[in-house]
Amino acid sequence: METVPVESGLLLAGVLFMLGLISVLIRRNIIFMLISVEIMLNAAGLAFIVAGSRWAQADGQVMFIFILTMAAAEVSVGLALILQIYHQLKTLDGDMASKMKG
Amino acid sequence: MILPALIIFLLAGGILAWSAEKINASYPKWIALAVLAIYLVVMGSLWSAENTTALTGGSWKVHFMKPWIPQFGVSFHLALDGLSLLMLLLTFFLGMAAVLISWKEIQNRVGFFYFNMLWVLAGISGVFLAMDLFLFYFFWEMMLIPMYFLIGIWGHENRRYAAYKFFIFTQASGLLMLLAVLGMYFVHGATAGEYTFDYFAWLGTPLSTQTGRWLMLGFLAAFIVKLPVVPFHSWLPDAHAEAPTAGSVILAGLLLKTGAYGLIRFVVPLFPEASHYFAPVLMGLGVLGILYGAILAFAQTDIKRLVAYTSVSHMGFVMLGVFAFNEVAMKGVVMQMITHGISTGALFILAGVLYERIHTRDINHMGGFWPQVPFMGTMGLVFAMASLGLPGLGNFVAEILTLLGAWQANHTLTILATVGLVAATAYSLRIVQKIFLGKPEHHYTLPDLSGREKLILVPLVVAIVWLGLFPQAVMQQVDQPAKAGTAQTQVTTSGLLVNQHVKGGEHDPK
Amino acid sequence: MTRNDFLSVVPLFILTSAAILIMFSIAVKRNHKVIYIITLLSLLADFVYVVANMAGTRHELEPLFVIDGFGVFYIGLILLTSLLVTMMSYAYFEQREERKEEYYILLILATLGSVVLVISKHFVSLFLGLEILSVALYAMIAYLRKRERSDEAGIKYLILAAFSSAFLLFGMALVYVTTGTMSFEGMAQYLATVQGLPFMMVAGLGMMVVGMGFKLSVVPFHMWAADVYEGAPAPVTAFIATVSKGGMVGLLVRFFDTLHAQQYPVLVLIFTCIAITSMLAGNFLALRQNNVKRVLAYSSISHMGYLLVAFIAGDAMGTEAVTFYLVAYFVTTLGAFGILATLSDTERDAEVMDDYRGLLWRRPWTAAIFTAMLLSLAGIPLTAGFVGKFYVIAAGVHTQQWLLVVMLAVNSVVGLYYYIRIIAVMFEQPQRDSDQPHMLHPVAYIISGFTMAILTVSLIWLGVFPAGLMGIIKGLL
Amino acid sequence: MKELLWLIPAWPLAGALILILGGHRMSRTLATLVGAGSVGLSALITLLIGFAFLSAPEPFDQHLWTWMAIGNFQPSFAFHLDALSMIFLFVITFVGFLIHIYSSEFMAGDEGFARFFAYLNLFVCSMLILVLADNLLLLYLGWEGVGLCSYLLIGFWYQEEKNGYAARKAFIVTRVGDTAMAIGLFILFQTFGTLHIQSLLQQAPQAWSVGDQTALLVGFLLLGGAVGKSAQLPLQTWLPDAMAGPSPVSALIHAATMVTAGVYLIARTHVIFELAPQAQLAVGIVGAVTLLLAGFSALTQNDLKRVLAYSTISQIGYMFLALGVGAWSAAIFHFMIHAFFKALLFLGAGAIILVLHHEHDMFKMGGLRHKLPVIYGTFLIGAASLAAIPLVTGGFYSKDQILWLAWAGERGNVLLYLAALFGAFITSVYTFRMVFVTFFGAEHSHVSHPVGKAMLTPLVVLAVLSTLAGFLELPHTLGHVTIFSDFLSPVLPAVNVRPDAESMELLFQVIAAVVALSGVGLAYYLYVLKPDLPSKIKEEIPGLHHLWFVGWGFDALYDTLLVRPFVYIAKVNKHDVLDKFYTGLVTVAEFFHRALAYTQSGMMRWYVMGIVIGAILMLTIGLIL
Repeated sequence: METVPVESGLLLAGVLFMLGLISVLIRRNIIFMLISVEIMLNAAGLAFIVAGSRWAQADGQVMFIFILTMAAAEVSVGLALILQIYHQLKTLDGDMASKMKG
Repeated sequence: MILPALIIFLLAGGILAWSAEKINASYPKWIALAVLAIYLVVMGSLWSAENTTALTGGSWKVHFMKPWIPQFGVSFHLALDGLSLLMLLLTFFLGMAAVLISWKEIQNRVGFFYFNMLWVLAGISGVFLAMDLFLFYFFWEMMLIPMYFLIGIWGHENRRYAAYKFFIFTQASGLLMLLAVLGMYFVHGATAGEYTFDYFAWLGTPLSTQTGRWLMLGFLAAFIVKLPVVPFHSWLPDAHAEAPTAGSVILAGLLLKTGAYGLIRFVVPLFPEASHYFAPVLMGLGVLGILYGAILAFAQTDIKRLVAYTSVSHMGFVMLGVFAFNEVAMKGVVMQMITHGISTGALFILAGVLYERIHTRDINHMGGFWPQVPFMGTMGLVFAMASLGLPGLGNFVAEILTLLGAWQANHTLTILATVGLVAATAYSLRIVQKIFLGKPEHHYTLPDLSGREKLILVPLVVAIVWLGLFPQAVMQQVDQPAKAGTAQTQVTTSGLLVNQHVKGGEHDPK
Repeated sequence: MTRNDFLSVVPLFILTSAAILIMFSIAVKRNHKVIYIITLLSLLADFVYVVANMAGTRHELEPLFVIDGFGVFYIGLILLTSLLVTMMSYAYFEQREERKEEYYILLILATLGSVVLVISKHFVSLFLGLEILSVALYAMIAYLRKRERSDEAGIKYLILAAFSSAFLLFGMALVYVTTGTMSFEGMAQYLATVQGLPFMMVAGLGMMVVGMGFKLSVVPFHMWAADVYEGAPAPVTAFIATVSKGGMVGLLVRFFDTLHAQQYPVLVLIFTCIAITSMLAGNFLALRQNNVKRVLAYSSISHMGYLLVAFIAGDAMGTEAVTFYLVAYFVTTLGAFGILATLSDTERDAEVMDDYRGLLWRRPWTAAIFTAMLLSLAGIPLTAGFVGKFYVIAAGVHTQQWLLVVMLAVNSVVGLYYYIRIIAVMFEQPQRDSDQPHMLHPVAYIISGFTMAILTVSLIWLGVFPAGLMGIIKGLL
Repeated sequence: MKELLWLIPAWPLAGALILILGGHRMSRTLATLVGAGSVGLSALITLLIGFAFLSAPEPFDQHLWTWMAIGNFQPSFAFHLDALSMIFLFVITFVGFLIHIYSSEFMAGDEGFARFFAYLNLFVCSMLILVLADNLLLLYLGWEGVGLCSYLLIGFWYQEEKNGYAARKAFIVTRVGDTAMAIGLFILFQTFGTLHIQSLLQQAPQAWSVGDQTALLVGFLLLGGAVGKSAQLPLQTWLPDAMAGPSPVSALIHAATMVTAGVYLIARTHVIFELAPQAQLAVGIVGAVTLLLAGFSALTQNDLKRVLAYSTISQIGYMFLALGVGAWSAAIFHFMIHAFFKALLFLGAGAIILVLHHEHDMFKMGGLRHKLPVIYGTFLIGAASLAAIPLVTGGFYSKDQILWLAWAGERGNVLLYLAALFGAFITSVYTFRMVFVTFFGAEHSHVSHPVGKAMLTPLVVLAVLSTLAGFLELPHTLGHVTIFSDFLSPVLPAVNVRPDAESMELLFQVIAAVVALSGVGLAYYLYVLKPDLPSKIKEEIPGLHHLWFVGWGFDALYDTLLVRPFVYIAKVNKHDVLDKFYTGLVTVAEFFHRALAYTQSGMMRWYVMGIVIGAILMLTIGLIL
């Protein structure tokens, strides 16, 4: 069976990571920011799978499952918080959540 | 045991004074006075104590040592020789004066005030006794906090600024010393194989030229800021001017002396070679301080600032003398430390006494007070004369010895320093003139000194005259024992006898 | 799993079961007191177990955990700190929140995460520990959900923490790609076979530093700190400043020591830059800051910078110094936030300077303790902070990191300014006689007072007789 | 008997202490008793010791206690009595005693009566220590002590701003000289390791050959000290202003004793000057120039006391001149005579000023010889002595000796002689100008009350002394009495007269006598016969007159060169320019704070950006290395 070269896999993961990173930077909606972070996390997971396949170990995939789980937990807490924020600010604009500064 | 007990009782006395306030607001001052008086007597009883045999080199009277942080080779090592004894006597003497002068001046938070005062004195005593560099640094920093409180809480209008400035200057320089202490610790440990902060172990540690110089600069930083040496003096006028009277007395009389003490005890003996290397620059800075301080003192209108700048000027002599490396100058420096403590302390006390009566420190609002307060005027005159170095008063002995010694080391600088005496005349006479002489244009009700104030000032006058006429009694405390060991131990013990071989020649005046 | 394996993870079990127990307890009946006591007891029991049974042994629980002296010390430290945070939480939450019980679950879980961090020797356990800690913290920060600032702090922390976690994970993946192992020792073995650091390794470690640096709030990953400190409830802030950072410091030391990171100039350079900028930025940010919580946040940034000095030193003395410093810092920070918590009222925390004006005359003991804590942060003798700073400088001087120690000295001076600024405010004459806060049950005050007393005594004890703790650290490491 | 030596300074010291501590509670009589009595006792002991000394004229040392001991350097409180100090002791205690008596009446109406006597006693004590000191350090103590008392007494009437100014000026200017002297001491100490005077004098010839550089330097530095104290060029400016003090003070301190301390110093250390001929010549030149400049200034003064002040400067110039030509005992002789007649003149002037309601301007006096006959008589005797009226005055003998030796002495010099001669002429002009203007002509003011016995007696005694004392030393041509120089010869070497000059002594005396008398004549012509002429001359040469009047403008010069720049620098730098550096640091720190605080914008995306930038930077570092 032909395997994908490690470099390509990592490149893909890197591109995904950068996409997520850039969209965190340019998105103002908190939900989108959260989603973008999830993309980055998944990019990291992908990188783990690539690495695991390079060394022919299951560890990478194990790690991916952990990441998924963690991401789910994070999203659930995150969404709850976003709900609270929305209650208070009546908006989901992340830039509005800047009462504290200086 | 007498040495650790000294510090512990001062600390305990502070706590006692603080808590006694709740019972009766006048207890704290009595407690403070009693503690200091007891220790003045105790220290006095050590005056002619036999030398202990536990320490070699130098004449150590009392000695105490207990391991403290064995992992670092830190021990609670205190020792007392003539120099320390003199400094401690001065500490308690001026401490009592400071307590007495605060008797009525301090009306709020009395307990906390005396707590701070006793803790400052404890820190100062520790500095004069510590023979372990870690311990020394510990006390060195410990005396700052209570002093900060004294200035910051009971000071005059601009007290916060002054307190910050004082604290930050001294702390900054102290940290540099800490670096040097640690550097020395590792250098010594690497050569001796035993890691310790003990002063006696460090003496004679061979240092490479570069290392020695850098380490010395670290130590020097702390001491010349404390002394202070121009251009690191600018904390001093603010701190002195804004502190309450007792604070000014302690600052000028004692805190500055810790800097001088450090130079004598640590810088010169630990880094003989580097000291010689930097000596011309340091003497130059001393002279710069003498002249610059005098000019600034002349310009001031705030009496406490004026006196503060005179301290800058007088402390220049310390630098000049210490780095002249001969016994005459060194004894002059020791005398300068004591006499300056007394005379400047007394001037601050007078300033405080005046402030209590007329509520201003501006000498332009004074003048012609003599008829109303002849006694105070006489006191002012005596201490102004002391400040300008009139023979017969202690300061003269100090200054002339310093200059006699300094001449051997550097002619130009000594001449400039001698010129400083003329400037000293100018500002000292200005004090007398502006306050006591002239026409009384401002009408104050001005009672002469009260019994308590006389009780403070008369002993100071007696002391300064006694030091002027019989300085030998004091100076022999810092004599080396006649049959000191090898030349090496002489060089390294307390800096009072410094090796002559490094720079002996060049005596020809131009 | 052998019996030994089991015994060595008992501390984790105790925490987990405590969390579950509290959940059940809440299901049965909400009772703040009972849950509080359960929390205290379980933390205490855990601590006693760790101290009594685990000191002096070294056990590896392959492949995830290693329980050695270092780990035991850090576990003990974390548990004790959590205990103290718990103690000061009761009075705080009693006044403010109806549903205060879940807080203790979160607290225990966060503690668990931190404990896992300090004993992990594998990426998986690292990741798990970190995330247990983080997720629990998200909720803790935003726990007072009625407060707008609390929510804002929570969401900021969440997004940023997840963001930096992504970096950490990606970095780990890169390291894994390069080395083929996720265990620290494996990586060290790999590094021993190659010359210098491979590029992928540098990139991976660099990205990991982002994630770790975030938790430590070092520059340039520090910006969340002030906002989160300000927004979070005071005990949670104390927790973030101590337990969360402590866990990460433990991990950092173990990870990089295992890799012998100090022998790679590039890593040393990176950490040096981070240390120096952290010191500078932290201190200068705090310089004229008027919000005490933010001051403490900025100060913690600079303190992490100081700590890195000892970390960069890297030898045995460096590790000791890091550990000692951490203890001193914990005591001090807990004390400071404890005072902050006691002074806070139900509406808001006592965070502006005016809350402290004249405190020395209104509540002398509180003010005295706070002064002691601030002086300790400033590194003045008689306090633990002094010995800590001394230790760190000693480590720096020992390895001749002159640039770092001089920066440390300079920064201490800058830092001094804002610490004494707060002290100066405290001894100013009060402008108005502030109204007494309404009274709680006296027991609450007794517990808070007791906590404060313990902290103050240990602060001074460590400052005057540090030999004992030094001996313990030396013995365990 | 000689063991009582220490009592001589001790009595006045005790008097001073008693008066300082308890003076304000004492009655005037008691204060007088203490003040004058203590000096009287000193005088008495001086007399006793004097007799003992005459019978056994070897030097006597008394060691009281060791002041400080550092290795071999052990300056002590120890006194050395020899002929030189004996003469000074005598003059100080006796003239001092007379002036104390005079003061008891002169100061009777003053509030600070006890204070005055306290200062005066303290002065006498310091002066005695100065002349008795066996080491230079103790001498320096006395030296500064008299300076202090001078300061206190010049500014005695402290309510006047200008008195205070004059007092400070005196102190500071003399301190400038003291500084030079102190440096001289440093060199001596460095060279010999001691400051004991007799040891120095013994060792100096061994260590230094004649003309040695170091000796020269020391000589010049000691001269610096001497010119400060003795108001010689260029530090003479303080003395005229010092007249702000009460007249007895001017008499005692600023005429008889303190200002001659410089003469004492140079005479005491004459060995050094002999080893440094250039320095000694400088002493002579300073004396010559000073005596001329001060003489011209005296010609133009209107204030009676200022005339006397300039005259004092001028007369001390003569002493310096004598020292400069090696006529040691002549200088001391002139010192003694001068002490008598100048004290007399000051006391007389003081009495006049007192009874004229503190009028100092002599042109507002006039015709006083009828109203104040005793004062007139004694003043005239003093003036005659000052003007060196031949044969009958002490001043003639002492000044003539100086003139003669200035020319005929081994180190004599024609120029010095001519200057001295011309100075003698001026002296007699201004002296008799003063006499004629004050005592002759029309009365311009009114005498308030008669002068009492306490003031008149000292005048008479001094008048007698200033006449008779001259006969202690008479030239060859006139009896050849050498009691004084013989007495001094163990201490001060006699001067050798050039052999070729010996025969001309009489000629020179005649010249001196003619010059002195012609000066009187000129004064008589100008101020009695043609009283309008002087003001016309004054209008002819206004610039020169003004220059003389202000003492050759030294004050203005120093003011511009030294005082103003110092005050200006002090004023400008009142707030300490170095402090700006630290406040600058604070400003920078605050700037950093604001800049950094700006980055804490509170916006999440900005924080994310921070992390990203950090990561990029870090990776860049990683890639580059």
